[in-house]
Amino acid sequence: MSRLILKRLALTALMLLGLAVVTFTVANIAPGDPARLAAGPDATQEMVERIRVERGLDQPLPLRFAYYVSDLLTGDLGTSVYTGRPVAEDMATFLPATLELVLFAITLAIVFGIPLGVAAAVRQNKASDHLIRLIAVSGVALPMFWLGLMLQWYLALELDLFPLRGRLGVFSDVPPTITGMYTVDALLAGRLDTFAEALRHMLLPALALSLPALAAIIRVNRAEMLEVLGRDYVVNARAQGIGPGRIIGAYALKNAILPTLAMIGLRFGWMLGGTVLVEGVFDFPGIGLYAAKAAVSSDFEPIMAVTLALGAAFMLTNLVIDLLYAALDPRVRAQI
Amino acid sequence: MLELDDLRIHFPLASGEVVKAVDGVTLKLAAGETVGLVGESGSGKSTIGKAALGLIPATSGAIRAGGEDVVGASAATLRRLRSRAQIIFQDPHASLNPRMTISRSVAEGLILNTPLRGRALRERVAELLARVGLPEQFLNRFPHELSGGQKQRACIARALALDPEVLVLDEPTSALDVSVQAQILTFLKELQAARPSMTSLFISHNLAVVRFLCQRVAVMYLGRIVEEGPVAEVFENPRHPYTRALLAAAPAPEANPRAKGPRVDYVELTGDIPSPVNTPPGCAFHTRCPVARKGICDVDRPADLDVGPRHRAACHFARDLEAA
Amino acid sequence: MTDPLLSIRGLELAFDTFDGPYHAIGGVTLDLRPGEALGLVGETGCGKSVLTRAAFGLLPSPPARIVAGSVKLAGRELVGLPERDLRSIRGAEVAMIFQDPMTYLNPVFRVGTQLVDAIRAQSKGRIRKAEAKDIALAMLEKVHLPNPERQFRAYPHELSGGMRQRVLIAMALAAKPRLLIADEPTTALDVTIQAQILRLMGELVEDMGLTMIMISHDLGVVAQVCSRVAVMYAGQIVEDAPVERIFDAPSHPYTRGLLKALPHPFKPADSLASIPGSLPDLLHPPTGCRFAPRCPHAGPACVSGPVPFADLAPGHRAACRLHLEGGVLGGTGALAETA
Amino acid sequence: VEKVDGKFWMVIGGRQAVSHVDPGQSYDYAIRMMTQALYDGLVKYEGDPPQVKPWLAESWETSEDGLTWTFHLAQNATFHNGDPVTAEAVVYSYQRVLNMNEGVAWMLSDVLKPENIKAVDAHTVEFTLDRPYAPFLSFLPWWFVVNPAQVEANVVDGDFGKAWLATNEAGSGPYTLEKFDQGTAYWLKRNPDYWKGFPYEDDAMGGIIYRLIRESSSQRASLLKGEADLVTDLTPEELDAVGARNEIEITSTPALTSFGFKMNTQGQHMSDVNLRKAVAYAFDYDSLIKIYNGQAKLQDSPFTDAIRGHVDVEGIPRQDLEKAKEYLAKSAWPEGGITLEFVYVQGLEQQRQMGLALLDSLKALNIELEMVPLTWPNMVARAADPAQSPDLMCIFATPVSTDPDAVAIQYHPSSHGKYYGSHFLDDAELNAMIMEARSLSEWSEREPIYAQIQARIVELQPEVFGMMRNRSFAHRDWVKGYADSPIRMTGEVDLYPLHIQAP
Amino acid sequence: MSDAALSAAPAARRPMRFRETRRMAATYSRSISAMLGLALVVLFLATAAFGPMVAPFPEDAVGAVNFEAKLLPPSAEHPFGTDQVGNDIFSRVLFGARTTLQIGLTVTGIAILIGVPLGLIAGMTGGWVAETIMRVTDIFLSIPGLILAIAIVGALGPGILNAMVALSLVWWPGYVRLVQAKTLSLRNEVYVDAARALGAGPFRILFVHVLPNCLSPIVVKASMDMGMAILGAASLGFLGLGAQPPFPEWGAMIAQGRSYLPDWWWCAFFPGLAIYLTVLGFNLMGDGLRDVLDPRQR
Ligand SMILES: Nc1ncnc2c1ncn2[C@@H]1O[C@H](COP(=O)(O)OP(=O)(O)OP(=O)(O)O)[C@@H](O)[C@H]1O
Ligand SMILES: Nc1ncnc2c1ncn2[C@@H]1O[C@H](COP(=O)(O)OP(=O)(O)OP(=O)(O)O)[C@@H](O)[C@H]1O
Ligand SMILES: [Mg+2]
Ligand SMILES: [Mg+2]
Ligand code: NI
Repeated sequence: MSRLILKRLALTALMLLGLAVVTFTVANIAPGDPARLAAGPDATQEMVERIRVERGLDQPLPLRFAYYVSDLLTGDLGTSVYTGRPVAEDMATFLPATLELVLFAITLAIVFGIPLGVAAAVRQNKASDHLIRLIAVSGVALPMFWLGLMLQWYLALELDLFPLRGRLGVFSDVPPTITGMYTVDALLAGRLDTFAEALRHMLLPALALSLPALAAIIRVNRAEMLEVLGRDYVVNARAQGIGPGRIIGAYALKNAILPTLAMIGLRFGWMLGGTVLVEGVFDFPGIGLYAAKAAVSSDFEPIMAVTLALGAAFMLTNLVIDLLYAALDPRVRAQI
Repeated sequence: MLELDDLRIHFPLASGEVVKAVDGVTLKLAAGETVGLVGESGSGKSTIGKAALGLIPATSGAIRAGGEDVVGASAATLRRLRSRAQIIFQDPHASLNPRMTISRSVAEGLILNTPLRGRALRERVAELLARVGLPEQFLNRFPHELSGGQKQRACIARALALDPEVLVLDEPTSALDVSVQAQILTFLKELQAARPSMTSLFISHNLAVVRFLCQRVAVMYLGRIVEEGPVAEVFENPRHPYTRALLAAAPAPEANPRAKGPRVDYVELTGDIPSPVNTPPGCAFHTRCPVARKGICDVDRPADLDVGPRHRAACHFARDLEAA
Repeated sequence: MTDPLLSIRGLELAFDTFDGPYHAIGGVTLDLRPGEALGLVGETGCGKSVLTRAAFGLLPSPPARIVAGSVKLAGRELVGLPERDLRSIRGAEVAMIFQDPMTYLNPVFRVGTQLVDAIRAQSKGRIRKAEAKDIALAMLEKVHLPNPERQFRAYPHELSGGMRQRVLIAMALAAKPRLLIADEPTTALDVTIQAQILRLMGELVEDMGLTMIMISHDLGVVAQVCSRVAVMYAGQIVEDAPVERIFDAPSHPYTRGLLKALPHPFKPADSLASIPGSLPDLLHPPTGCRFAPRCPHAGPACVSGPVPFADLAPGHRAACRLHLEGGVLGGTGALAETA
Repeated sequence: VEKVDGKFWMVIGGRQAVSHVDPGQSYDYAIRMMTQALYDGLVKYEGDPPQVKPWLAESWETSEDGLTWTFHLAQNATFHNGDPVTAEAVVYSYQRVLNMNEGVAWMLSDVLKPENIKAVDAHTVEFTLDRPYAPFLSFLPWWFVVNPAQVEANVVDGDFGKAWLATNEAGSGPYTLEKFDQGTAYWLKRNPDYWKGFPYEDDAMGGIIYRLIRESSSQRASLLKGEADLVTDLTPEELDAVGARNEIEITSTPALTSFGFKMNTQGQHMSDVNLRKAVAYAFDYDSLIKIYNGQAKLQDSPFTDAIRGHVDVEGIPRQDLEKAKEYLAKSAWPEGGITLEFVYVQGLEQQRQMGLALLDSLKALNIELEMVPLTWPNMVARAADPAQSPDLMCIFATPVSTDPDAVAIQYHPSSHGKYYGSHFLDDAELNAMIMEARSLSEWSEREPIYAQIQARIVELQPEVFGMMRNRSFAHRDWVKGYADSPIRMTGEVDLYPLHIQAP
Repeated sequence: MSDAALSAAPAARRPMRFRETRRMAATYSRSISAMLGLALVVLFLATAAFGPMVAPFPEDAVGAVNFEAKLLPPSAEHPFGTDQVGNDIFSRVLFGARTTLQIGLTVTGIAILIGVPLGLIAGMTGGWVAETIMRVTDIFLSIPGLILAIAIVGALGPGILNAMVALSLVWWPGYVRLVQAKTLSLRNEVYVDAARALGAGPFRILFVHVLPNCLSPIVVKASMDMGMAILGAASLGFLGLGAQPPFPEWGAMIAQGRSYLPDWWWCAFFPGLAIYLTVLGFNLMGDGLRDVLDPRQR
């Protein structure tokens, strides 16, 4: 088991290297002059040249890639032109916020998606099934940034039910940083009011973010449930006189949850990407907003770092999903 | 016409283990002969059938089919082989491309191996299909519009299109109902009569069908042939305990099952077939064998013993069992 | 005579499909007395599985729809019974085992869990977990599963096909049901394993006094376990007789055709007779005898209307006009001539 | 607004993150706003028109030859940690910036050597310039004094204390840094013991939070909900909408910033002065005013109104299609039929609208416009090279001083390569006038030259002269003391006089 | 040969192929949601085709300004109101359909052109070639597509062409996965073995036996992807990285309209609605097609 994890981690590292090649290539097809960008608008030509040499931009590309990777390994992700700070510091500030938001959003999606999927499958072709499926299709089709805007303006501004933006109210004290996730830190510090406030701030962005995932989970779970409910072992369970509660809740669900799990892993990654859109709408200071701002400022080092970080997060998620798979499915476990 | 000489086919698994699907099989089919290959599921029957046509590479040993060396054959040799040896598979539904009409599927071999085209091709296909009892109206149908028996006929037509000298039939009737099976078996029997030079390897696990159609039979267990001989000989006077168990287990349509065959007192087997990944040492059958003896069967791999005219059995006690 | 345990009267069932109602079962009447082991044979698609499942409400509805008829279990009407009541009958009074032991066990639950669940469900929760486990282990012993303690904790994929079928049998019989329905329990198994399972079932029928319906399309299999055989064709029962009479005095042309089509492992034959033609289209079932289009003896009377059963001997009936109109064919008659 | 410990904390909602608070490193409006509040300079700009006011320096004098500048420091000025602000500290601060050669260093680096800054005594500093440089004083408000003791204590590897100063302060200003919460909020605590005192009596003012609100719609919503007390950068429409409310006041004052479509006078098309004139006469100038809902005024000179020596230049183009066509007829493309590249800052909505207006106007000349939005850094990069610089480029340029030289120099070849020099204008006559005017120290001598310079620039038409956009802010009515000055950068607010009057 | 009775086929149902198509069409049309999807897609295609002809203010879509009429609420003259430079939003939305269609077709088209051949190669060959293709695919699949697209557009510079290139570059791996998996399973089909036994070479197997049987899932995925690509392009547009003015692109229109919420809600509302309905249409249609073409899949 642990050998498998090690093998997978090694594979992940290899994939990350590949990803670094991709991002590095992308960043270096940029037409702009990175030294010029870093020097700032008022810089003189000497300043630009100095920065070029300082950053090794005068070196040939393969060498620069080697430098880039060795810097990565020492945790040096470069400097952001846009914030003027080391990217590693920026990431440390923004990544926990995004992780917190995305974890919350995926939790919402799972908590609502699975029961809705099951309900739709059990009541196939009844009114409630159609309603749930409508939600599901809409969830995929709604542009999440637009939905976010509409939610923001209606629920936050018109009805004043939720905070508009940000992670906490202006005057709420940020809980002492342990994980960087406000809700967790607030709980660790025993501050329930801060916890509730942080949660309230996350609700709308998480809602906008989770809708596509919710939709996907409903769809997959419904389809899987339908399929599993028609399987022979369910027929057998029914023939044994086992009640529908246990058949649906345990016998069928445990089988149906496996493909759903894969979908959740995939969606988690997409959600990380979606933060680029949603964090901007809700002015939520996370990595997505950071990436979006960096992108419109042609600020490449942050984008590369974000891409790598999200790639790593995504791969780790999939590793976790695979382990969960093994935990739930003895056939998979047997192959490990 | 078809010769297998100490054939071994091993499949390496992702886990590093090796499935010994075929593990030292020697079998010779004379021209015009129909030989049955029986054995339990997973014993390696299909693997042999596919290897005979070069569809699976052999690990070691030799295969000669229609006068061509199949193992390590060049592309050109293999191409020549295609028109000399053909195969019919178990599941007729799966062996027809769902997007091709029946006539298109049957024409495939002709297009690939003969210069026939256009009208001539169409006429030849129609003729072939008529020969297996599929009239004109089926020509442009798709597989799912045909019944299982009709599909299997189409498959036979496809295999016969090239007038093969060797025909491998891999359980051609086991997916079919008895009444349809009877149609196909009858047809095959007539085919034997109509083409006396054609050699067939008939794979099946249905002993009754083998008895009906074959002149000789080989019994496989875990990748090896345990007994081989003329059909009547093997059925009436089996010399390997596995063959005996197989015969004892064969259900016969009789009101009193006890009265079904000449030898009813064979011991039924207990336990399951071992996995082909770790085949037992010595005689692969010793884990289930009623007559196995410690120190012999679990150590020595039995050699083929001649127990009658063209009748051999791979059991240490094959000669002793005669009496039973 | 004892009262029948299961009594099916004129059961008709249709599937609503895109092309219209598909009349899968067309008026089946069947009685089963306690202690009988009935073999239900017929070709693929003739409705064997559907018939048994329909009787106990195991078919999805829609598309399945019972058009007419009644099913009584020990005098109690099952057609139209709500799912709740049917559930209490299933498992406890009627148990089932199925064709493919690979797919009838839930792959992600331990064998023991599934056994205990089934036993508790069959007892309607009266049995506690620990008790259920004891019963389960006893049952596993009874079906000759080697090392029951270990298999109890195993997952289905760790068991071989034969072992799984034994588990399923144990599961079905744990509650000592009055009726066991075995739907091709050995089709997916190898011959040597099949023989083991069949012997086990024969043993159980004798020891436990089971009443059983065993579905198969192999007359040879049925012959080994059953005392009575019903032959189905296109959704109808065409002949129903004690097992010896089916082989010795087959009376319906279809039964005869079936027997003639079977090769025998120990009685080599030079030729087999096959039944020409194919199954009727049950979207538009023929009026009258459904076998008539393929029957060598069919006359205009055969297609004119429903064919009633003719009693040929005690417990032997066949639905064919030949036997009604003065028994022209009697023993082996016309069919022998064509063979 | 919120009361913390009985004191008011004012929330300013701004769009730009504060990347650091070091007065010696790079600057933008957010950084400048913070450093202005945390630190003091020798002098400070205030008022409209902006004037250089004594600050740490109570008085100063210049030598006859204009080379030596002597400043006398206030006696009572202290750093936040209690150290007195001495001449040594001033010398240290200036030398630090010049040696680092970053941020504001460019303003003085070619006239002032680090070693030519001397502390005459504890409260007197002397600067000796390499050559007479009239605008010298006008740059000093952007040079702030740091506490050498604190900075030196935090120097790591000879980094001039940059790392530490990025998120800590060592100043003497009216505010101290309470909390630096990167990417979210920056807390400034009022220093009640500020050596210079405050322009208001009220002691209830606790501090100011600069809160990052990245979208104008969120800024507006925050203002309406009372989450923010003062916001920057609203769109003209938003200003109108919020201004209509009683509890919100908007301020709108002319800025020093000029705006124009810079034309690449060394480019393929725009090297033709007739084409430049044609474009200038074709443009619908009124649209600029409409885009800003009236909160703007057309430029009548390359120099904006607040620049010293500004004159209205006669004949500065206004829309006149007749004339435009006349000029076009004289150009190399009398029939039009060309496509011009128009580059603007991606995401700046008003610039996009201006582009659309120009596109619409040029249809009359049968000239097409290709609108290319670029990120600001990319725009700067393209502007650096005459071969790459686009035909037209949208440029807001805010001079750092009101001295006319700060604007005039933009039209001198020494500005080539800078974003405001993207016209690559190189006119011998103009160049000579600019160089002469900056070397003179008597205003009376400089003034007429600058009038000529303005006329000459208009004649050369290196850009379509645009408008002066008002600096607009919206705040709740309880925010008092807001005083604007055209010299400030786009979203910059002088925090010193701001306070809250109990609502 | 033996029995003439063998030929007694089930009563021939006449035109078999046609019947199959009819059954599919009927199955499809029985689903309300699939028909709704079809209707939306048809409406969208019609808008793309004829929208520019019926737009009341066609010049507004190509960069006219009319500050007198700015930010007017929806009315009979301007059904969707006007925007900040006085352009008729209805006209711009109509024109936007064409842009959107162009993006959807290009992105899906390029993705298929790259992804399908690679998937076929990976599925058919095995060995290091397949391994390389699949690993590269995995790398691309390991990053959220939007982020990679943003990075690429960021590098190439914003613009509709670059946005399409970027989206195509992140879209193809999905097809490689799909086609490779499908090819692998088809390659092991019995009928492929049968064809090999008849002497069919790898190319014949590929083009005659494998590719045609891959088509259904590709068609289904492509129809879903049309919607998803449109959504992706709108997202880039929203971030300011997509189509540039005066090009009417829905995502960019939302981004511009965003500053005018809520008082001038129509600026952002209608383009968003257009995106929603279009993507919804393609998704519903894809679902419907899947039910018809690929009933075993989800
Ligand atoms: N491509 C393969 N890779 C790995 N193992 C294989 C492969 N093909 C066959 N095997 C294994 O080889 C053994 C023999 O398989 P084969 O299909 O020849 O059996 P068989 O006798 O035809 O069985 P059946 O009666 O079920 O058709 C089995 O254990 C099977 O799992
Ligand atoms: N859910 C369903 N919808 C429509 N038709 C069905 C359905 N289930 C079964 N049928 C049809 O009912 C007929 C009888 O099926 P059934 O499963 O009873 O056959 P069987 O006799 O058990 O065959 P086998 O020997 O293959 O198991 C078949 O023609 C089948 O196609
Ligand atoms: Mg096989
Ligand atoms: Mg069945
Ligand atoms: Ni089919």
